Amino acid sequence: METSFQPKILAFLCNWCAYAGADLAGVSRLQYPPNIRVIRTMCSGRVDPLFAIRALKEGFDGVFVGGCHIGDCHYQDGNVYTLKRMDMLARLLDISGIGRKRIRLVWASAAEAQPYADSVTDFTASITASGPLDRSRQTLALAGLSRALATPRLRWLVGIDRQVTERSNVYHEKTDTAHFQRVMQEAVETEYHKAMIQEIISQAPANVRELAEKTGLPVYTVSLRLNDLERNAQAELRGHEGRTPRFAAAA
Amino acid sequence: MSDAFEPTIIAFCCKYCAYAAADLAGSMRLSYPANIKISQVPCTGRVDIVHLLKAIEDGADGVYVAGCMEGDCHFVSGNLKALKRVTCVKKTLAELGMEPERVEMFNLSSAMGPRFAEIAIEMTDRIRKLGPSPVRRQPQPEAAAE
Amino acid sequence: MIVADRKSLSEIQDMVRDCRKILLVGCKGCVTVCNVGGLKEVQVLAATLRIAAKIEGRPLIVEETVLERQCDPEYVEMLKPVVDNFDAVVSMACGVGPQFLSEAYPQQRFFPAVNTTFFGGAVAHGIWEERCAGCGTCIIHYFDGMCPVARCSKSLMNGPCGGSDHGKCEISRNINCIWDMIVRKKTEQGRLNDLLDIVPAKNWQTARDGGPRQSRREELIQNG
Amino acid sequence: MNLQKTTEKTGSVMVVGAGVAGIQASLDMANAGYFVHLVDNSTSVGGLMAQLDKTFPTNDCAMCVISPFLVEVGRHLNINIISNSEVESLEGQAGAFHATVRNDPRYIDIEKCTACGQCRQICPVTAINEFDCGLDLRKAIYIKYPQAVPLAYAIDRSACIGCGLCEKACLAEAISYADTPRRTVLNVGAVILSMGSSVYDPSGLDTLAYGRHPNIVTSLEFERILSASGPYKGHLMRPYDREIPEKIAWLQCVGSRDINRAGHGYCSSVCCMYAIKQTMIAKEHVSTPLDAAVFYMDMRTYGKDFDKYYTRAKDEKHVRFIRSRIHTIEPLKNGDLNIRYVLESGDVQEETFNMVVLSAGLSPPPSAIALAGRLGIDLNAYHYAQTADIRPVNTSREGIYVCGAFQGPKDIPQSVMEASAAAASATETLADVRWTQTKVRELPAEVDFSGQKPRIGVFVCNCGINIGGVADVPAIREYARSLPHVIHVEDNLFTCSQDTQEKIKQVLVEKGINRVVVASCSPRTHEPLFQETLREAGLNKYLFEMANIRDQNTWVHMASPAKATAKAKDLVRMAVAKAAYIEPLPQVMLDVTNSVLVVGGGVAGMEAALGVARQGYQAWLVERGHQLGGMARQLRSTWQGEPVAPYLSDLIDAVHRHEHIQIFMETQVVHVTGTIGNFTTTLVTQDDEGKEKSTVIPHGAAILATGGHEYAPTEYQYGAHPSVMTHLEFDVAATKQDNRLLSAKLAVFIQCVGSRSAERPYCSRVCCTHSLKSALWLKTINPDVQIFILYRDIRAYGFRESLYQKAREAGVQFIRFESENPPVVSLTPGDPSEPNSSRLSLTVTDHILQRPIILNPDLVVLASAILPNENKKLFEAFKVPANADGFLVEAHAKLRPVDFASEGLFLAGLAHYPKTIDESIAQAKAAVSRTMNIVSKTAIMVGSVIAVVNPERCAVCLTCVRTCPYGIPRIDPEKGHAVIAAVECHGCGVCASECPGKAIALKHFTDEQINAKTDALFQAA
Amino acid sequence: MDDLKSGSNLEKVLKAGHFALTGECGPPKGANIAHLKEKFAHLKGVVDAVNLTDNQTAVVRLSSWAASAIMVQDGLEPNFQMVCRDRNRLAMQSDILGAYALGVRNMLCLSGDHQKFGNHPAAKNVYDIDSMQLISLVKKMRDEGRFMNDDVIDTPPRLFIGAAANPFAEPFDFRIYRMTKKIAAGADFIQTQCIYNMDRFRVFMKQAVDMGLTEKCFILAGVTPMKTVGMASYMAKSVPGMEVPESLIKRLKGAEKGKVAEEGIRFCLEQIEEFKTMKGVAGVHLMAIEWEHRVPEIAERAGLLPRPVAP
Repeated sequence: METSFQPKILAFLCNWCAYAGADLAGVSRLQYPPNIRVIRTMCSGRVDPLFAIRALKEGFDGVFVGGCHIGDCHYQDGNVYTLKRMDMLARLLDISGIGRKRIRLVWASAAEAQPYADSVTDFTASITASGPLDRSRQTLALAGLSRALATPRLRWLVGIDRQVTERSNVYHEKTDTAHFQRVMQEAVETEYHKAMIQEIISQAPANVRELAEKTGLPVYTVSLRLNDLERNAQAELRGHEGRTPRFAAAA
Repeated sequence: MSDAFEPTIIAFCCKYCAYAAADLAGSMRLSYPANIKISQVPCTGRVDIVHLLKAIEDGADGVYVAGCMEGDCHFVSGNLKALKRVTCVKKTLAELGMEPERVEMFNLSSAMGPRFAEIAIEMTDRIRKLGPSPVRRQPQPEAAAE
Repeated sequence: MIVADRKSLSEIQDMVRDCRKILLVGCKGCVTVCNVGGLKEVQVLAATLRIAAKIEGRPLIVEETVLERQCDPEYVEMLKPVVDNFDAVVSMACGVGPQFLSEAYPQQRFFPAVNTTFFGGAVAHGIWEERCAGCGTCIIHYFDGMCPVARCSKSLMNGPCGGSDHGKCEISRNINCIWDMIVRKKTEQGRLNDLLDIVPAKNWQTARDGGPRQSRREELIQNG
Repeated sequence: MNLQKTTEKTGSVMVVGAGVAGIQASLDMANAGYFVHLVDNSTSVGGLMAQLDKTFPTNDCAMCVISPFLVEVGRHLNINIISNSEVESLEGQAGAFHATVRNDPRYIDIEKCTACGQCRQICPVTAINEFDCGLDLRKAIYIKYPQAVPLAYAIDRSACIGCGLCEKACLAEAISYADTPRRTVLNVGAVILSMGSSVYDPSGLDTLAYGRHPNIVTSLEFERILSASGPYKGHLMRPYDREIPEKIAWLQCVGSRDINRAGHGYCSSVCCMYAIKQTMIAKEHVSTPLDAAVFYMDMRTYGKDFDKYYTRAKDEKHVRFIRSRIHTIEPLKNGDLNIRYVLESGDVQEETFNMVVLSAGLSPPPSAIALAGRLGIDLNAYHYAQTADIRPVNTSREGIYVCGAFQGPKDIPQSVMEASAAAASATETLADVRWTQTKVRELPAEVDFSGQKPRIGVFVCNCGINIGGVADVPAIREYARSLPHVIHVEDNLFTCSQDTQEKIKQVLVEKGINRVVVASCSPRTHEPLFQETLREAGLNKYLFEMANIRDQNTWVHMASPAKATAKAKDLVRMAVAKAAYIEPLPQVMLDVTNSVLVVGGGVAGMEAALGVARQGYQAWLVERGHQLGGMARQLRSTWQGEPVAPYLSDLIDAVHRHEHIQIFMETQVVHVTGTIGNFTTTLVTQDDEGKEKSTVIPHGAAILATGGHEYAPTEYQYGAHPSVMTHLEFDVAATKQDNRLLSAKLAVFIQCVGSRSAERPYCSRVCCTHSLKSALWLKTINPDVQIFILYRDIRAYGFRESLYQKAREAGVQFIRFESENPPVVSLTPGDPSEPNSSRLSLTVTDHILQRPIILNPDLVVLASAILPNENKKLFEAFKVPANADGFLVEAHAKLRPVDFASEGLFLAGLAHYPKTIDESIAQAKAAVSRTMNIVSKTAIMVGSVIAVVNPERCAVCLTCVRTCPYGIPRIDPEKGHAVIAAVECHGCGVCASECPGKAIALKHFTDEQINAKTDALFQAA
Repeated sequence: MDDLKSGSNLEKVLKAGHFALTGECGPPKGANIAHLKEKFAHLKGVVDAVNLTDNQTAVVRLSSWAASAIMVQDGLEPNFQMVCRDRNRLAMQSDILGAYALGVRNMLCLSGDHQKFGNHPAAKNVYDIDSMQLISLVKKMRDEGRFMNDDVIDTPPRLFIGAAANPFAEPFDFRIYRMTKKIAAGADFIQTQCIYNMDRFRVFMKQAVDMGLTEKCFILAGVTPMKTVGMASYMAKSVPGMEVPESLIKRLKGAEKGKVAEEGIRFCLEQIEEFKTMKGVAGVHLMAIEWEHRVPEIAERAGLLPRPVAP
């Protein structure tokens, strides 16, 4: 057992439900693998997706978030926001190739010790199966993810999702969820691509083909994303090599 | 940085081309040194030898006149007259033992925002190398001319 | 009109080297027209002198003024209130100016800022050419409106001399041989024989050679 | 002509479509006494032209040319811009329409929004940027382009998710989500439709792979790529991988002259010219060499200076012109594109290009077609407005007029001409209600501050964060308090916003401020706005000086805020120093003579005279010949087949009958003096006994329509054989049913006779159409005649292409020859006794067989050039320029096509450039509309930044007379000093600096003012 | 024509119908008369009279009348020259009397080069009267025995009056008229500018003959042998009123090294040969300044020696 891969998993448990559930599991002497390290937050809503990416960067192989069931949240709807955030995070992880399996969101009330233990056991198994996160290969992806998740655009969109789709937007109507999802998906994709490009050109100027190779994106996509960066003065043309222009982060 | 010499340069810009190019450099958010201060005239043909000498007399480290491209002057030939006057002032500066390069004439169209910035940078470097105007170098023992 | 050229800056500076306060006096007559002594040129010279003084760290006050003309006592009179407040006065008028000023204000020192050259006219804007030498006996009608006294380097009366070179004077390509022009015009007008009889020697008494001249209009002179 | 006396006419007009045509029509009418409602369904005015980078044939930057017009239409008191709105219905009849207009919500208050751009930066939602044709994205909250008018953002409701972020960011509190669609009813006397056109979407042509490969772009997309405000900031790169292209291909006639796939049989008139322009501008945009190739059928560069432009591209810029139509574009992996084409020699060529530009033609926008349907006006087969040649701007419904690209595909000068023509026609019936709907700004009397010490008010602007975010505005404000003569300082968030303007007015009055300094953005854009505020507070508008501390300070020194603050203080100190010296300048009012002189009695001259008369003003028509009609007397029919003779006789009759027209036959203009609004012209009439009678005419404006004549060929045996004739001779013969035409077995038309040659390097524009029309007519009356047309390029532009199609269907054969190898016509002498029995023989090299063929035509028609009539003395009398070919030179090819550079003088007809009769009629009406800007007023205001002579200092040395580029100063013999006529002076100030006696001062830029500014700068330094 | 005007050797030779030959000599830039006398020695017996230039090209030299007086003592006949640049009418008349008193019998009246060419450009020039008026002055003194102001002269100077003529200077057509004026003014003989453009000179002479000038005045054709190609191009370009045809320069260039001077002389001899037979040419004025030692050889080879001795 010892020689095989031992995953390191970070868990965020909300104080009122998941953390209490975990304690109950302890009191009830339920057994589950020791790979999990827990951080208590007052509400699962406190968990910023950037914490997860930072964890993966720092050496964890998986991130586990536990919160109250929808409707039980001590702070009314904190967990609803967590749901939206984890969904965005999952989409980003898929796009980046790391895969959403590196994270797990579980609702566990203060009484549900056994379901908590089972989900930890299951998650640990799944991470073990997935093997360690090869950080050397994923540095660009991870850097892209943390840049993308730091953009005001994504953080604002994920936050306003429920307001406009469930309650009412500024026009006192509900924004059609399909429309919102399209905006969300487009935002997630483009911000991630732009993040990766920014990551590369902030180190050294690069041309479109080099960016395409490093990011794995199609050439034309890189060209379009570069245009967005230029429009917002985050990238600028910096000289040519023969007929190939080079782009760098704006001064 | 405090002791590095920061020249003060006045630029007489014509309303239709150079001034418009300066505005364009602004809307393109280009950057050039703050040493350049622009004085607008309807046409560089309005800039008189006396105006240029007055600036030098007041202690300007550098003076330049920026007008339309030759042949495109809004008032037909004002920029050609300006060039003749700048040349005359250069001769006078030489007679005074001052560097004629402190005064210059440039031509650009209203669409040349980047060129305007280039000129500002070029003139600031040139004057910085020449150092402060000899007019200002000596302290004035008595009251300056009324 | 009387044409003049501005003296070089160094020459003017040497004149007023030792002065701390000088007055520049322009003239609105001929020197304004030939752009050497008008109010604008006064301002240019004033600024230049001040710059020079500042460069040398010398205190120098330069005041600027302009008279209607400097060849009439009444206008010259207008400087009376201020003329003595200066170490020197530089007149930018033609040669007549500084002399009239000196005669009016013997105790003040007057310096010419321009070199008076000739009587002439503007053949183009900015180019003036000599037309008259003031010989006192005008004879241009003999030569179809062209004066050999002023415009032939040797004032020949029976030109052209042997050195006339393709319509230009022997001494310079920029000077037209006036005799070449006279001959061509006479030929075109079919009056070549006007040139055949010898023009007798000129009486130079009315010219400067006859000594400094005076023109008197008796009907204007106020006696007493 | 006026309709039921009972219904009261309204003195206002609705213009639908605010492109360059709509704007020109609106300005013309608003300046001639009519209130204009300018409706446009987009968020700002400008239309297609605003998207262009450069314009042919002068390569001027489109935005530099159009932005002054946009600002003028945006600020005009009598033009009400109704943006983001659609006309739903129109009831009533000519003179009294009621239009119902639906105003779609913009969600932003135009008055409050200062377009500072904060909302755009944080809006999380992106959408396709239509302005950049989808090459990049914009946000849900957007402005089409930085110089848009009205200068305000708009929310694209279809993209917006309603998240409310923009409201939080907007410092001007301009967002109003509660906006809802509103309907308003406009009572107008006439309607002008100028909805323009949109660019054909080539995605339907699947073989061209448009839309499937990013490096295949339409011409408008390429225009955006070239534009400095475009997606790549003007750097020429191809969309796919941003590589700088080495080889670009332009494919002409995409969506034009294509009846089987695009369903557009017509030629879009402009694509050849803008393609050539794009090749030249593209070459300028790259430092590395660029090989440009244009694939075309006919190079249709028919307009003024167009052919020279084409030759320059070919010979100087080495652009390749290949006569072949591309069927397929084959995208390659690396983003390049493969093209196969057939050369004239027949062999197939294959070439790879880095980029392909599809010169997409024009087509009427769907919304325009729908609107036309709702208004019930007839459209032609291609959904453009149907118009007659002799009434080019009238639609089928009385009181509704059309101009610009919705009348037919055309270039900018032609659209602007038609716009003015529509303005003239629309207001013809409303002459008696002129100035009834227009507003006049009530201005308080100007307070006289003479004798008062300067009391300066300094207003520093934050401009949101544009200034405040970089420089320390409060410190600048406090510094200003310390400056001499300053009695009031304040700083504002947006000095130019409406409410701040009101606040400033009160402060000016309360504190008795008599000089105002505003430290904010550029005077070029905002000086008129602030000057108007001063005027409304009773201050003369010239008691004002601006310090440009944004565009020329904070925006360019963002990285060094401390220096930006210090420089702002310097600039304010300079402005205040000058402010102490500025004086109020009187606006010079000049009364106007309300009549127009028209020179030239051809169609253009008569239409102009009639137009002026119908507007209610006196027209003097001067014709040096002994009869009216000019060249049109010989013309048989217009290109659409409308007979010219009846139209001409009606026109001559109308001109004779109208009591407001006085005709002077056999009369010449000998002398012209005066300036805009007050000309005096001396006419000399030769009466029959040869005696000369001179009359002196006072008039406010003049239209030169001196016309042109046909070139008498020297080549092709013209004059040596009766059956060799020119176009006009053919027309005359046709009217007389001449036997030479009826019995002809083989007729040959030869194009470009005398045109596009070294002596006359221009295309005479009408001859191709004329030949096609004549050939088709000849076929009708002599069916079995065989017809050849020998051409260099068939330039049947616009809908005239249908004639070319019909001619081919009628069996006319076309042979193309190169200019170096023209056809040869020779005479083989027949039987000497028989008069003119000699036979014609013609040899020409067939462009397909590449071998000479010999024809024996019994009829040869020469498409000979059009030359301007000789009028050297007249043009000198009016001091108007003519170009090297002798045609009159207009003030600006694009935006002032009927004006001369000197104000008050206008031109029309063939004297400007060869044109068809409908274009001449349009240009004549346009000239009328332009004269109305002057003649319809009792007095006009004249500039006040002018040079003024101080008599005491004047040495009468003639320097000013010699140096003024416009020859304005002159010596007044009585007064004995130089005099500069206030109305004529252009205000450049050259004379002020050249004057040796310092006698001339340029108002508002005097020596004291300029030196004060300079001294202030170096005072503290 | 029988009574002699001045009785000078030159006058006699010409009046006797012989083909005259005059030379030219530039006085020294100093008072070294020995060197001057050497020059005279070369010319003795070789020429009928010797021109002595008066501050030629406005370069200060020993005065012409002094050199002439020395020449008279040496037994040679001088041809005293006076320019209008340096003297006013008083100085001119007194120098004429002086020269005559010292035995000078021939005189050449010239306008004189502008002082700008010489070594005193700052000098004030005189030009009180021009060459034409000088000729009339000398004629009046000789024939009327009166000064310019009509005062009577005690023993009036009897001089054989000469003048210069430049047939090659612009305006070309007027040149013949100018010579006519000089003859009318009283010129007894004319020495032309050195001739290289033979065609133009032939035309000029034909005009002179047709106008009967050659009856009233003796015309001597001026020749100057070219020493080097440099001299030829210098004369062509920078000597005003001098016209050197391209053909001559090409001919000089054609000569082998060292033989250029010989070619110059040969051209000069050809000219003289033609002048001998050219109608109206009364003799040759050989200007070989600084080449005086070659004059005898040229005169010899031109067949002009020995010089006729007038009775």
